[in-house]
Amino acid sequence: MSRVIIRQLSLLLITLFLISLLSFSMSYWFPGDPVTNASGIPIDHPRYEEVFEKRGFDSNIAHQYISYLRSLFEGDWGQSMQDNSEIWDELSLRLPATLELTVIALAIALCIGPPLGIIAAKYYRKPIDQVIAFISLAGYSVPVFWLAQVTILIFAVVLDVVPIAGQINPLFDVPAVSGSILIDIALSDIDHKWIAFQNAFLHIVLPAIVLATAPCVLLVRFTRASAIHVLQQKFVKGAYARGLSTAEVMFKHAIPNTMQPVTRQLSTAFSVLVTNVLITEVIFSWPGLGNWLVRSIYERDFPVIQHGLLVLASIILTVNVFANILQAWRYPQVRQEFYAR
Amino acid sequence: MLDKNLYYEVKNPSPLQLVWQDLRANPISTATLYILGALLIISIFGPLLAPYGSNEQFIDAVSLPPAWSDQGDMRFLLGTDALGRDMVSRLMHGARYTFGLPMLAVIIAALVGCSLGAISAVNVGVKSSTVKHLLDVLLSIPSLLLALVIIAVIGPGLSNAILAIALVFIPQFLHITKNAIADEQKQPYVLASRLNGVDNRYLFFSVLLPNIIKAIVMHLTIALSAAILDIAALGFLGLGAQAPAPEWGAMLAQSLEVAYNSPWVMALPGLALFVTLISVNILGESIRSALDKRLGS
Amino acid sequence: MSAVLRTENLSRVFHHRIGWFRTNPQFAVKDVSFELKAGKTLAVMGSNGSGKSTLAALVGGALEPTSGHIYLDGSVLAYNDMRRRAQSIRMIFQDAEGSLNPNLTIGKQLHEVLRFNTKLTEKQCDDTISKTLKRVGLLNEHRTFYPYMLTNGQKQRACIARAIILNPKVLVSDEALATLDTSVRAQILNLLIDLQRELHISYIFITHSPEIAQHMADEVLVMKDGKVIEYGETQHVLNNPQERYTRKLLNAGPDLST
Amino acid sequence: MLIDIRNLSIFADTPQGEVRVLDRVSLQIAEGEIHTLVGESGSGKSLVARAIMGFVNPNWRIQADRLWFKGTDLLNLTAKQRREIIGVDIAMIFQDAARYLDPNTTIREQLKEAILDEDVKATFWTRSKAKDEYARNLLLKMGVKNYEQVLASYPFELSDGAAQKVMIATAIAHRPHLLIADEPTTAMEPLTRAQIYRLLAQLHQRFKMSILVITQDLNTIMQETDRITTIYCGQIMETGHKNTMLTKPLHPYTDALNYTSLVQTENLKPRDRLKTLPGIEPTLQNMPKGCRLGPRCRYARQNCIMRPEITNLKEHSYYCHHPIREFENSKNKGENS
Amino acid sequence: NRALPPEAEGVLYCAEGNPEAFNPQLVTSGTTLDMTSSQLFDRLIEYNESSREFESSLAEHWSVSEDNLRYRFKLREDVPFHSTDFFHPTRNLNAQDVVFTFNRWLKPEHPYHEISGGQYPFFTATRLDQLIREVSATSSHEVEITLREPDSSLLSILASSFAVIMSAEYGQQLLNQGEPQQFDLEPIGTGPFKFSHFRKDVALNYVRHDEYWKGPAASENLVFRIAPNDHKRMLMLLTQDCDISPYPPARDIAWLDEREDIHLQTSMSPNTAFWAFNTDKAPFNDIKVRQALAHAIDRDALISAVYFDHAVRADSILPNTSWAHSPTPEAFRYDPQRARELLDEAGYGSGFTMDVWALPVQRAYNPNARLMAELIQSNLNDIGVNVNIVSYEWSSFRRSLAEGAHDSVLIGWSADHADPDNFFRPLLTCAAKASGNNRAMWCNEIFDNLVTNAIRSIDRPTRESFYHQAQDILAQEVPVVPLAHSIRFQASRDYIQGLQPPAYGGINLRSVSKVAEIERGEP
Ligand SMILES: Nc1ncnc2c1ncn2[C@@H]1O[C@H](COP(=O)(O)OP(=O)(O)OP(=O)(O)O)[C@@H](O)[C@H]1O
Ligand SMILES: Nc1ncnc2c1ncn2[C@@H]1O[C@H](COP(=O)(O)OP(=O)(O)OP(=O)(O)O)[C@@H](O)[C@H]1O
Ligand SMILES: [Mg+2]
Ligand SMILES: [Mg+2]
Repeated sequence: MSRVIIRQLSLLLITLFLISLLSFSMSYWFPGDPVTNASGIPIDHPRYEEVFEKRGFDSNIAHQYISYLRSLFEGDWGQSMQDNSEIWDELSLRLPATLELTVIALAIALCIGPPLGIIAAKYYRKPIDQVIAFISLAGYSVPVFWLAQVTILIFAVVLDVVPIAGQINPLFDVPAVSGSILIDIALSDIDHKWIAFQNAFLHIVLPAIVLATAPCVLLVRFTRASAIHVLQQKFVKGAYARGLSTAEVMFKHAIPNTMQPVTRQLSTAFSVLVTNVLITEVIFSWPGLGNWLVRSIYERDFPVIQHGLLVLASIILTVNVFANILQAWRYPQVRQEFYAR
Repeated sequence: MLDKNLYYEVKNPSPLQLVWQDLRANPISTATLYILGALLIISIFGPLLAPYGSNEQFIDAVSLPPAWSDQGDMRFLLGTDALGRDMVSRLMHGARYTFGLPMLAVIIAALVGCSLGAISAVNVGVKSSTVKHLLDVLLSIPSLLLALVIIAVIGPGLSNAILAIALVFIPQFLHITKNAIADEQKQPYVLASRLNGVDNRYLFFSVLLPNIIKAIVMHLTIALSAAILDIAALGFLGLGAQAPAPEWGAMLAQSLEVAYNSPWVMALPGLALFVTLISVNILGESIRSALDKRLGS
Repeated sequence: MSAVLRTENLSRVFHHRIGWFRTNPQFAVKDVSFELKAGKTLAVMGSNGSGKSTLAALVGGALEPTSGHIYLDGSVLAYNDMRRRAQSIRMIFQDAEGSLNPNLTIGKQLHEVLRFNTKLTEKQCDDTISKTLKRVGLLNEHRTFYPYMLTNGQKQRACIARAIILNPKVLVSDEALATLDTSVRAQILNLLIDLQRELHISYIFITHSPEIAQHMADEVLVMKDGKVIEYGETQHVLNNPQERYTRKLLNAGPDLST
Repeated sequence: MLIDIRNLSIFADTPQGEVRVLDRVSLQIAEGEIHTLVGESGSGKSLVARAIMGFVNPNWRIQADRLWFKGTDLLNLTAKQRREIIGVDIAMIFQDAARYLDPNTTIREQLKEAILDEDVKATFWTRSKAKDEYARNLLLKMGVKNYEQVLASYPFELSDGAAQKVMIATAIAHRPHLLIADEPTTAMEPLTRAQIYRLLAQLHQRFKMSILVITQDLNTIMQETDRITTIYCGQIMETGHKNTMLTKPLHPYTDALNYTSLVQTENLKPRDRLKTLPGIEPTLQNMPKGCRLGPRCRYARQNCIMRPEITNLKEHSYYCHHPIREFENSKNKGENS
Repeated sequence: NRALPPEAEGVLYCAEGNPEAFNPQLVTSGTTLDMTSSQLFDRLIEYNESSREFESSLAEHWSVSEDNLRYRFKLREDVPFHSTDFFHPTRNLNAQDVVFTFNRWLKPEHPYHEISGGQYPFFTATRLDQLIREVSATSSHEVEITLREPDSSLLSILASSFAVIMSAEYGQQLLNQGEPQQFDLEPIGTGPFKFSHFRKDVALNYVRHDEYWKGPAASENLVFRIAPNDHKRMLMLLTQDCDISPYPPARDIAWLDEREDIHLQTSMSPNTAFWAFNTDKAPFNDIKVRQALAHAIDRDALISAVYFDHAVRADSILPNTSWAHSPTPEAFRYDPQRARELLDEAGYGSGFTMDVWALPVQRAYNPNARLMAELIQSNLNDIGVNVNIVSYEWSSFRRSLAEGAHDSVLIGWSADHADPDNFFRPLLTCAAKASGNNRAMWCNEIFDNLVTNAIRSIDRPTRESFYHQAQDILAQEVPVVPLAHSIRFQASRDYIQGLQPPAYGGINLRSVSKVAEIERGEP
């Protein structure tokens, strides 16, 4: 197992290296001055010369890359070209907000998707399966931005059960410490934390559900396909032949085996989630990374784009690797495969 | 002899023909075929078929509901938007942006990607597994994000978005083709053909290609669905098609502000997008199950 | 009569990765030499992993030997001399299903062989195909069939047709009969026997079954861990095996008396 | 009679309509006997076993006069009752054992699952330990010496032979009365194959267990079996004691099975042509009417398009209009067809 | 389900964007003024719209010297500054604070002059930095402003939202701490609300300044939520995520008005939407082209489609409410035929392609510039001119505008103070071009002279005649095409009380509060 972990982590390092290289070269691809693109300091700024040197632009490209990495690790991520705010500071507030939404949505998707998939597979070709299969296909075909709007119209405007923007009613005097609202409430010293939690919950429900839809239906589809395959496997028959009851067979053998390919697909579901979080945040005015990134692309705020993409890609890759490790940890056969590689 | 051959040919469908027959036998997938066919025709000839121009404004007919409602006007079957533009015409023009162009992008990406994949698979052989795995990992970055990177570099706009989408899908097809060929080359019948002393051309076109079609076709539908969604999402975010282009995602974005007053302006592009996507997805699903049934998985 | 096929110290090494950079070389076949005369049959026996399939692949041209030579009619047969090999040494695989291209008709697959190895006209090709199909007990109609339309036995016949259509000198069969039903197996065996009589083909039979070796082979070669441990006349080897390993192999069959 | 099956028919759903996969199969297995069911691929052997185990595809129709196990009709039981019988009294082992074991669970857990609480006399908290002990003993009985290692491994880490032994261990964990072995050794190496059959024979002797062996090839279990039944295309052809079946079969199909297998054919010289059944077996959709062997049978006449009724002799029964008479039987041996 | 605990009670105001800074001196956008000026700060004097008179504020009274060059202001003595986590004032407002505040933009050697960019657009545009010779404290609570020449708009400017007074003590404290840039980020003022915290793109929180000299504000908390999208703001108003929303979308006004739970307030606040051509660029440096484009657009259609008729057609840059208004409708008449002729004459008969920049946010003067741009696009298409619509985020949009990157832009102006001068000098003079506020990049000496003369004269008839001449030049030269004077709307929930109708730059929210219980008849 440790070998798998080491191998996966080294792979992660290599891919992160590639991603950093990509991110680094972006400042050259973007139109304009690479120093400005990387640091957000305009050419006519008094600090330009200093940054120019600090980032190794007086030297060769390798040196520039190393300086770039050093800046990354020092937390000197440059500043936004648009409002001159420090990217690192902004990011450290926005990333937790995005992660909060993502994690909750992923949790919802995980709680609903796989069980539905397994139920569908258990009743393969029965009406219940057909309903689930159709819903998942339909859910897969609804663009998230449309879904978000429709749900806003229904649940917020017409039914008036949830608010439509932001993390919490800003009248709650919750200072942004971590960026994740639930944590911030917990950290804050306001008197009515419980009411604040309720309020924050109401704010996050709708975006989280909208965001969870795509990965959820994806998981339904993956799980269903996997479970149909597993239920046809001989070892299921073998388990019945050992005299196990249906429930035992399902929970001890069929479901764990079904989840084997599904854990690998977790990273796919996660990357769908990340794609959609960009859009969802824009629609729900969620003060997260996606919202910021989209606007920055719109405004060609290159330092933000560069670092925002770096962070998102790194997160996806990390999740990918951890899904692999998780899978290898739980499934010996997979471990074997990883060894063989 | 030739006649006889012909006769038998009719009687003995090839596995790929069988897949096609299965597809046609299923009413739902047939329906999606018709829908997609119609969309294709509209994408190509939409501007000729549409009753009005996409940006033709009827100042006297602003925000008309669809024709069947009380305030509707028979001239505008699905109503008009806030600028008095005919929804039917806009949707028909938009099919080109939201369905036609992504399809073109995917097809081009497939052609380029598959050729490159085939070349690298046949010439270089199967690369080291680490490189392959690395590619696997990098490809797990969602296509929209990659498209965003490209757009960030080359700037927003429809043509840039299409370019970005095409570029994003090339490596996917390359990867798929390369893997499929690598897998295929392990098959005994490929070995058998090689032992027959066939040349590389024959090996590729007659032996490998028909057998990797499955993987490619399956990925085509997946990629098409993703490409449509991406183009619409980019349009929605204002990074793809720019107003007043009747791209469905951009239309949707613009329609939001009137969603409360004239819901049809928002509902229609969304519905069009939904129908298109679900058709592509159902077709993909049907192709997959037909292929699995006929060619094994 | 001189040997059609002779191998000299044929070896094949596989490298098993054990670390990032280290590999562990393993001889799948080591220094195997044998001779095969025209119209004769050699049976190769051995337990799992003893290198039988690797040997077959080496002789059939599917693998490149690490060292050693194969002589065909007395002259060295180079690994990449596909043309000559295709015309003289043909293989039949265990997995008949897998070794037929699912997307080509049987006729086209037979035609492929002719197209790349002969200069026959279309008409002649056609006739050859009909003749060969008939010879292996299939009908002319079968040429327009796709593999999925055939039964297991018919597929194996199609494979044999593909193998013999060029009138090869040597036919290598890697456990080609193991998965067949007894009655089909008998039919195929009959077919092979007939072919050998008519066309004077030499066979190399990879098999687990002593009965088949007994029935078909003139000589038997027993392998263990890639090496030849016994090689000789069938009767001689089967009736008084020298090695314990061989004895175990032979007795393993139906005998439950112990 | 341990098992008593009368006129079991199974109808399968196919795109071409319903087809009769098993055609009025009757089979009796006595207590304590080893019974062998022989037939070629696709003849329905496994289906008979699955019918007993209750694993038939739920969309398929089953019809039988009786399907008795120790006097209870299995067909009339609920799924739950049936599972109780199967869990306790009937066990089955399969050809590629490794695939019938959950690849992601250790052998230890799977083996322990098969052990009933009644098998070990232990309180709740010592139960797991007791089952562990029991599992070790089981493997020892199977002749597995490195049992600890085997218990800790996953199915894909085992060799074919070892996996099959584990399979058998799980099957006999609670001493079933009937063990069904469905082609337990095909495509296995001869060395391992021998071991497995030896093991089955031992079990039979030691626990007086009845065993139904299903195989394609008669020779493999010749020594141990008591009775043999031959089946072709879903129809039972002949049942009888192994000696009768081997030396004096009355049914042309049994005869054919004998002469096509190389071993039993005496005075067969190397490189002689073998006698074979002409033609190929029909596909499911195009089964011949009546006796399904008809088109391939040397003795077939007009009336073979009617299904022959069973003919019961002493300890022997067959379904044939034109059984081979004994003299003809011996005379034909070894000749080419 | 949206109950708030008592200490979180307050008023939610949905703003259209982030504040650029918390110092009105530094900014021009109405958004920032709304959020900062009247909430955090006070001015020396105020302008009373109803009486059209100047009133005392921080200055109890003031006097003007005979030569109209010296203005003397007597300050109140009871005005405390905000006391917050980051600053505890030791004294009340005095003359030092006024001098400190004025010198910041007046004197380049002032320690804060260069902080936050060193640009003071309003004061540059109104040329106040040129006009004022000196600001000095004549006693602890009296300041004197000395002018270089007489100027009739000084009081108007001092009463505008930009001329707020800040704390010299706070400035000194930050200098001592070595972080002067905090001055414009964590503001200290004398106004009714204190700065609490701000999160970009999310919200700006204020709390009540209990010692406010006019008496404490009605609401304990005041929060500005940032919601750039007007549709979103409207929905937030419906879902009670906002209590007050400025600039509700014009298309929704009609039915918002019908709703019981929403109150609409209107005012004819003096503003003009216009279409400015970058006269530095070809072909817009050609008067004929500009005239042609002016004739090519159907302004009445724009007004009905974009403003839903909640605006009047503008026939001059100066709003029709101003006493100096002199309409020149003929110059901007819709006449595509004439437009084509003019283009022909200018040598652009075959048309050309141009960018129309559409301001990306909703402003009082233009609720939907994009939509307007699309209509103009189709209008211009008729005379063979191709239009690309350009639009991006507000602050970078403005930055690029100031640099003159545009061909033409749809933008507008809301008056900062009551004087007609406010529509000329800040917008169209050469000085405004230098300060980056002249969207037309237009510089005309005759025009400049006219407006300068107008400001130097004190009596109204003289000024009026100067302004009429100036408007005639604009009609002839067409650096900008005036489009509309809109009616400004402001929507609020019915439980909000004390809300004033929107006024000249900067809304005052001091008296706004929520009503605890609201009686509402069944709908
Ligand atoms: N492609 C390969 N790569 C690495 N090792 C291989 C490869 N093919 C075979 N080997 C190794 O070579 C040895 C011989 O294998 P081979 O398949 O020839 O045995 P075999 O006698 O045919 O066995 P079986 O009876 O199971 O078919 C085995 O140990 C196997 O692991
Ligand atoms: N799932 C299925 N769908 C359709 N037909 C089936 C299915 N399973 C079995 N059959 C058919 O039922 C018949 C009997 O199958 P069965 O598996 O019992 O044969 P068998 O004698 O065990 O063959 P083998 O020796 O290959 O295991 C076969 O003809 C097969 O085609
Ligand atoms: Mg082998
Ligand atoms: Mg079977």
